[in-house]
Amino acid sequence: MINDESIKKSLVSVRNIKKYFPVGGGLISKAKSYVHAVDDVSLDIYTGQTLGVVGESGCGKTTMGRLVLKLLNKTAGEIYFKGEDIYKYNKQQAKHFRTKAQLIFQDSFSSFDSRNKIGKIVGEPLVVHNVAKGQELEDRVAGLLRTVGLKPELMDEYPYTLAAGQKQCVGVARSIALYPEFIVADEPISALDVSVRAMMLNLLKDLQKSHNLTYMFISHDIRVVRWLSSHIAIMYVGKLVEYAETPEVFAHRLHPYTEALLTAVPIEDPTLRHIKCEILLGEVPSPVDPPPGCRFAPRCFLANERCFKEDPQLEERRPGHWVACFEDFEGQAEIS
Amino acid sequence: MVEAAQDILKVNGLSTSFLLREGEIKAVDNVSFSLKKGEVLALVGESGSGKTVACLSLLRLIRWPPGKIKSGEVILDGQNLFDIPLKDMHKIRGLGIAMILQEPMSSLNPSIIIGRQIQEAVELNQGLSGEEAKKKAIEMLELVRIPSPEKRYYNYPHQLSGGMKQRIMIAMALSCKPKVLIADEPTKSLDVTIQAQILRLMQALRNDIDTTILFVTSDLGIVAEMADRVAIMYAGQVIEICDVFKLFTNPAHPYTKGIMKSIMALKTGERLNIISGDPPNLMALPTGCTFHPRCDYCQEKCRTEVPQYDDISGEGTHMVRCHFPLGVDKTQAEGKGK
Amino acid sequence: AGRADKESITIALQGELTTLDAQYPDDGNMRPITQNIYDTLYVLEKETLEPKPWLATGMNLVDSLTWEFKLREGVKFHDGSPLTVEDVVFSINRNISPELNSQFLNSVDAIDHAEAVDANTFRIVTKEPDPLLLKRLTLIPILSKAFTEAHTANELTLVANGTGPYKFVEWKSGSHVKITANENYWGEAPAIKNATYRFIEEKLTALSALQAGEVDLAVNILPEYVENTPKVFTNTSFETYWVRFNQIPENNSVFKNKDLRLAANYAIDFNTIAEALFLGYATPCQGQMGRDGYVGYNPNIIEYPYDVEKAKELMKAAGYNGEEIEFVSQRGRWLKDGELTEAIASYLLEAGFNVKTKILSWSEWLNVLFDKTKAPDIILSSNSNDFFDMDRPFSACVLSTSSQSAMNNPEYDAAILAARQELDTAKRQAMYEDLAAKFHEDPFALYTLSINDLHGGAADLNWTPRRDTRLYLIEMSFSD
Amino acid sequence: MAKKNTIKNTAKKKVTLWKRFRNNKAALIACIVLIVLLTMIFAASVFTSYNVNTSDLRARLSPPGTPGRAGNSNHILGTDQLGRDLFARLLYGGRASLRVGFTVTVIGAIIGIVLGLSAGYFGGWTDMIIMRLVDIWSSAPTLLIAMTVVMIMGPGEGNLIIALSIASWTLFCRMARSQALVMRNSPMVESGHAIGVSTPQIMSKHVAPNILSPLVTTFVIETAHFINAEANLSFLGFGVQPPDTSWGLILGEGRKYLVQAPWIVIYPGLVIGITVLCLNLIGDWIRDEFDPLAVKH
Amino acid sequence: MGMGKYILQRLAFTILVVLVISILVFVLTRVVGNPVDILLPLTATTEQRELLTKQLGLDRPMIQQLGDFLKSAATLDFGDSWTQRRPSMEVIFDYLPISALLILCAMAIAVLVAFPLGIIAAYKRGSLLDRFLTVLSLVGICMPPFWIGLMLMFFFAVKLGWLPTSGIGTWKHFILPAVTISFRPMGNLAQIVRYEMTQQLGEMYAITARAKGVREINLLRKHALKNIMTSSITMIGNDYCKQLGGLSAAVEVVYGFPGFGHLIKETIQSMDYPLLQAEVFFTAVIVCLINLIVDILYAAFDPRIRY
Ligand SMILES: Nc1ncnc2c1ncn2[C@@H]1O[C@H](COP(=O)(O)OP(=O)(O)OP(=O)(O)O)[C@@H](O)[C@H]1O
Ligand SMILES: Nc1ncnc2c1ncn2[C@@H]1O[C@H](COP(=O)(O)OP(=O)(O)OP(=O)(O)O)[C@@H](O)[C@H]1O
Ligand SMILES: [Mg+2]
Ligand SMILES: [Mg+2]
Repeated sequence: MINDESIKKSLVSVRNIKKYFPVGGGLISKAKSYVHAVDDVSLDIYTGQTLGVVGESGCGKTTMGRLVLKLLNKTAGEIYFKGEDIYKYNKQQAKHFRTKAQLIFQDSFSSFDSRNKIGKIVGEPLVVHNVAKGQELEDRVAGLLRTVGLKPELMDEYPYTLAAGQKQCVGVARSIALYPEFIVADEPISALDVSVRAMMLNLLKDLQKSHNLTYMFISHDIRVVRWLSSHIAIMYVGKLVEYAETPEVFAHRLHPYTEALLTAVPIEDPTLRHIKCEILLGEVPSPVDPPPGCRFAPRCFLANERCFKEDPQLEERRPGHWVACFEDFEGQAEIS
Repeated sequence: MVEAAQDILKVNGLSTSFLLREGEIKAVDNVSFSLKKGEVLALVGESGSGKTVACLSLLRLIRWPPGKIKSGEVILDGQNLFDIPLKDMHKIRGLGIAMILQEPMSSLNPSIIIGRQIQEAVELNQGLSGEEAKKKAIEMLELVRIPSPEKRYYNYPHQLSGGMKQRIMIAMALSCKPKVLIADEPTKSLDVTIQAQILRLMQALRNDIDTTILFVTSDLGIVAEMADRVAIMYAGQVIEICDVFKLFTNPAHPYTKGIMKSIMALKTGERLNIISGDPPNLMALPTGCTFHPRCDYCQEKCRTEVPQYDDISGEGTHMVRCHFPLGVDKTQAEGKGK
Repeated sequence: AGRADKESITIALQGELTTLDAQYPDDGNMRPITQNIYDTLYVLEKETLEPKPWLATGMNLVDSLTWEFKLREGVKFHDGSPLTVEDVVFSINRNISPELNSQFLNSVDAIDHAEAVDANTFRIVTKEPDPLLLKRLTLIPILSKAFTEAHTANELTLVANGTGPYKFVEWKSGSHVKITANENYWGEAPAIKNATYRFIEEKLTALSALQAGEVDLAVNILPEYVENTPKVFTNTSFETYWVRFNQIPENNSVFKNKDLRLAANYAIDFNTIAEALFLGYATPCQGQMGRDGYVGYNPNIIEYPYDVEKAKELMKAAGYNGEEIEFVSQRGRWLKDGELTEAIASYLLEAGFNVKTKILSWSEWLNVLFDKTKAPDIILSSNSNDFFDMDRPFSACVLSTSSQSAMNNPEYDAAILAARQELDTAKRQAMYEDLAAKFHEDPFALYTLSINDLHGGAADLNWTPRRDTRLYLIEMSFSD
Repeated sequence: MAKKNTIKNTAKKKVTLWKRFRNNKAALIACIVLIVLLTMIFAASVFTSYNVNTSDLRARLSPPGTPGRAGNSNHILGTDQLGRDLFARLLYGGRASLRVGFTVTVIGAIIGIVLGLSAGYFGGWTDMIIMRLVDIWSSAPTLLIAMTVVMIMGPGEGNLIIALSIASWTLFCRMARSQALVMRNSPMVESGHAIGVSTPQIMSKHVAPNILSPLVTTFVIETAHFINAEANLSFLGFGVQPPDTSWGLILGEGRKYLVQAPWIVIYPGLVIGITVLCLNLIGDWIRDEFDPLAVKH
Repeated sequence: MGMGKYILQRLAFTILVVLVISILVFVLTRVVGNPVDILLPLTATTEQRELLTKQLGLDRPMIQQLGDFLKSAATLDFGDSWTQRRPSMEVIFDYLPISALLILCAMAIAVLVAFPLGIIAAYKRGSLLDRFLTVLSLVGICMPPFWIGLMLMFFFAVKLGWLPTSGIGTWKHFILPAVTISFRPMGNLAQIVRYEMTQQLGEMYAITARAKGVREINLLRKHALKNIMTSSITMIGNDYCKQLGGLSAAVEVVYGFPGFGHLIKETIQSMDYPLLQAEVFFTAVIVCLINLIVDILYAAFDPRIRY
């Protein structure tokens, strides 16, 4: 389904997007090598759905999120929002896009200007886009705070007076202030404690329903992604390796990496502790100038010669289930 | 009650505070638990609940100012560590209790080759020196499955990946040949696949070497994988200690129960169970039971009276700090309390 | 008791010399050393300040421009070569040559040239009749021709070969110069055999060194140090402070008015300044630039009394209306120059002169002094009269062609030039006395004060400082 | 060691600035001393009846406590080499010293911050050129150049300020740049971009105010530094000239009389030391209090 | 990047720095100053002045002067000093080494005192001793060095007579100036050592080391010391450069020490441009070299840094 047609149907479409960061090299000498942070990724996100992006640290999840929001310059490829390429927007459109697509940070607190009060932080998008001022602004901010489950009185507090979970809620309030349609949530719960995490996840889900939001939910915690997302995209060192609806992924793991990733997650059941299958050896390779071939090949238990030479392309192996692997693999292990 | 003789480590009424100019933080408050030889006790709790401070207190590594161990006793193999003069504590550290820290990235000295760092532990605790110690250090590297250990011996920490560094940490702790090994969230900053490797390694080592481990974590999945028994910490206090199976089936403290519920819901996709309210402020703890403002079962007594540490199993295997533990007859519990 | 080594002396100078080529610089830190290494044809008699023959043995005026001298025989340079007439002629001609551009060229360029007559006779020809020639010869060090020609200009800064009582030993940059007695000296053998000159710029440091016994003689100490000094050596000297009035016709200065010039002289209590600021180690001027012992001193002039009322009267009469008066000075060059400036300014202010003091750096100050278009109303300067002859101050301060003067009076110019060429001593004296009286009536400056030489030394040092300030080691000794 | 955010943050609410200040006794004392000193310096005529420039040659080098002439108060700190009241001179001289220290730092801060922010913000060639300039400048013997400048242009307060400003901007430039770089990549700026705040607005509203606190610290400490520098140059004769006066000048002029009149040297030295010390303590305090993560420069 | 290449790069930069600064000073002095008056006595005549102007070549167009200067400077020939009338290089070599040595002594004193003090303070941080040491190091930073010099000279040389007041000659002559100069770097260093040590002792690796039984003293010695070296070395290098670049002048003047700072002061006062130019050149070169050495030392102490 990842084709030209789906661009029109989907809310966000990513096509062959690439982002290379230059490393080394000074200002005079040319950069010597590049971090292939995101390397030729294509996928679609449909209105009202949630795409969970999963992968190990440094695989390019954050970069993906930033690209989709046009917070970074791309190296190549296109990203469509409602069928239009966001990198071809004019100034006006770009500004409008900012009201439609938003970002939730991992650590919202650090994204606040800590000298400002919460009211100002939450209201800033409204002010910037001239949506409201004066009393109306205050009312809207109060409403937003209530929406995310905070007391409106907090408006006059400074963010550092809040607990971690509340700060994150303020971040969410700021993000939804302009009634966006699309939100990229970059590990919004990984800095939170178990007891607060649940509240946050519920909030995200509720907001999705009430505001008809579309999420790109970035996380390395597959358990959470499974709970929240309708689709899952699994990334490995800048590449998209598997992409399908959530139940489909859990039922048919077509990429050996997905299998390894899912089986590596500890099972929250002491009775099952000894029936774990083989774990993945080795370490995540560096994304700096990766060698040709499948990037997972060095750790893959199925790897053959071809895998080290050719780069497997994403293909639809099952209906709506895309995978980038030469082997005809399907996961066997039992995933609780 | 299990006889004390079996307990290799026994902690009684340990309290540690940080005296800041803003006020006192009771990071660890009247914590008691014990470890039997060869078992793995998981210390579980949210961030800031005092796990690390409790572990550091065992080794008397709390730095004054601002930290201070206020009371309690730590009995290792019959010897109360708090009776030993502080300047002699270095003899206990390593050989008696060794520790693996949470952050592999910063827990190794960046300017010393890793081999030397392990060797130092060997020299200090195994009485070896020179070539012998070096050989032993390389052996330890091999033990934690570091490829080509002779070469890696000369690497600086920054030349290793996070997973490798954590293995080095483990090797270092193990080369102390400790009676008790404390692992403070050894996989917190690692990726799942690497975490799995480390956990697998620790399981294997445990089977081989048979050490006693105090395993600190905030991930109940890891608890399920690793622990024999679990101690749950909340706001500086241990609120529940029990067998790992019991924890996942029949938790008695409302907090534990709440967390368990939301974890289960994650799997099934239901709406998550919420523990309302905010994590406690250690500087201004609620009166009575510290959990009462967030507790669904809170009663008048909870607000005023500090709950005792009760044995609800009757065999000393399930201890709870709650006036009204779940799944236990109230009156029975009441009776126990008195 | 007494010191163990009576033959060695350490002298603290105020700074480091720049070169040992004594003919080039006008350097107060070099002279004390080179005066002991080089001889001159004439020296000043200690008491009378009259020139007396030294390397020259006799003089004979051939005509009003040509002087013939006999050279002392048997004199040897430190390198063993004998002193010849060639050396003398070479030395004189070198010192006056434009190529060398000696810093004291203006003191010797009255000489046209020198020439040899026979093996021990030579002649010096002056450009005009020159009554001061013999005094000029006290400035010219006699060098060895062969030695000087054998070295490059750069090398000459670091070597010395004279006929004097002491030989150069070493010069440690920034630290000291050592000289030792010349065994082959033609004159009397000195009591002190070795001398070390240390360069100590800080006055306090020099005093400390003296107190600590590290040095035996510290030159030019502060009057305040006298009580902390084991032994004080003092004598009058030839440095005179003067504050120049701007009388340049093109300039717009209030001091073109004679009454105001007089008023200013009345307004300042130089006796108090000499007493309080210099603790008595200074001599107020007697209403003239000259002083006792100078050729041309006028003993009949009495000093301006300190009389503020009179000053105010004069100012009123002159119609002074509080116009701003710019007082330029510098500090750090001469003894207490900055303090003296402030003291003078504060007296003038008290009398009602609206003085604005401006202290400049040495280079700016020079610029202002020499550039007549920039001349301030008053400027503090110093005149050193090392010939003890009134020609020096008058031609420097009054003569309109002088770079330092700030007046243009053809009558005075003519009188000064006439006196300069008068070979008859009595006539000259009369001419200068006359000029001094005129300048008392019509002052060209605030005649301020002369400072005395003041040195501190070890208690057992025997020495009488000379009025010509020369530090001849040969005159020093240690007592038991 | 461990995260203490939650605790510290909630606690912060209750602890006011004043209370925190009170907790750092050294800084509090420093502040009080400095305020007293500044009051005395800027209201000098209230504290002393003497004129700075009225000399009394008969009362030269009088020791502290000597009765003043004709109805004037005692010379509590004695008199100087021209018989002027040392206490009065210290008060009036302080004005020049503080003026130099402050002005030089202000000039340096303005130049440095503008250049530094431009470098950090524009990056690329701008950054390279500015930073090379800073590098070159840091390798330059700035003190030597400053002395040369004073000598050529003539000593005096104005020229001294110009000369010292030559040396004062690089530190600010470096700091402003690094702060701007940190800020440029911070989530705060990204968050601003994400909601559509324009870049200039982000710079002025969010970045600039947030980099202020480390710069304020530097400012205070640099002021202290340049008060010392003024003393150093005035001591060597390259600084303020009479009839103006400054602490450095008093020391430079009076140092000859250390043995006869130690007070001329001791008191100005102490006053400089105390002022600089106070400023340093306050600077340290500002750093600790407002910017706990800042690394010492 | 290889070490060799790095050094080459730094040397190229050094040349750039020296070039820029030399030209700057050249232009500055020629445009504004007039040295001729200074070089001649007050009584010198106008002709004498003109003659000297010509002899010094100051009458030629600026560009030509600059060109000549650059040409000869390329061969390290800055011309004869106008006041000392010998090659400027020679003069520099008379004064520079001794100052370099003096400041080295001062730095050695500073290091020897500051390291133990800073470490003790860090070890016992918060204690009375710590506070005392902190104040002490602050005093070292705050008091004007020449003032300290005057005081020390007054007490130790004049009152007690233990040490010579001024000059050079024996090692004793170095003691007072070196101690005086050492105050400021000592204060700086003690502060940074204390600060960094405190940081290091709170680092995770320090806890690890303690947990394996390393004694506190060994932790300081074997583990932490190496890690604070980079910042300490930066500080030492910096202070050394500053002192040599003229900061020590006041102290050298007080002690009548014939050093480079003293020379700088005199040179500037006498507007001896060739010598000044040579001084600027050498200071800039030394600063660059010291920075290079500091950079190279970094690599020795911090394995993460490679060139
Ligand atoms: N501004 C940048 N400059 C250079 N490299 C970058 C930059 N941003 C990211 N990278 C590199 O790109 C790669 C992908 O980074 P990214 O932050 O997208 O990973 P991630 O999947 O979000 O990781 P994490 O789970 O740690 O957040 C990493 O190797 C990172 O080092
Ligand atoms: N050095 C310290 N100074 C002040 N407070 C401290 C210090 N160390 C710990 N604390 C406080 O003690 C409390 C317990 O901290 P501790 O590190 O033991 O938590 P933890 O359970 O290990 O959390 P985490 O899961 O984040 O490691 C925290 O709230 C913290 O604020
Ligand atoms: Mg990320
Ligand atoms: Mg912890």
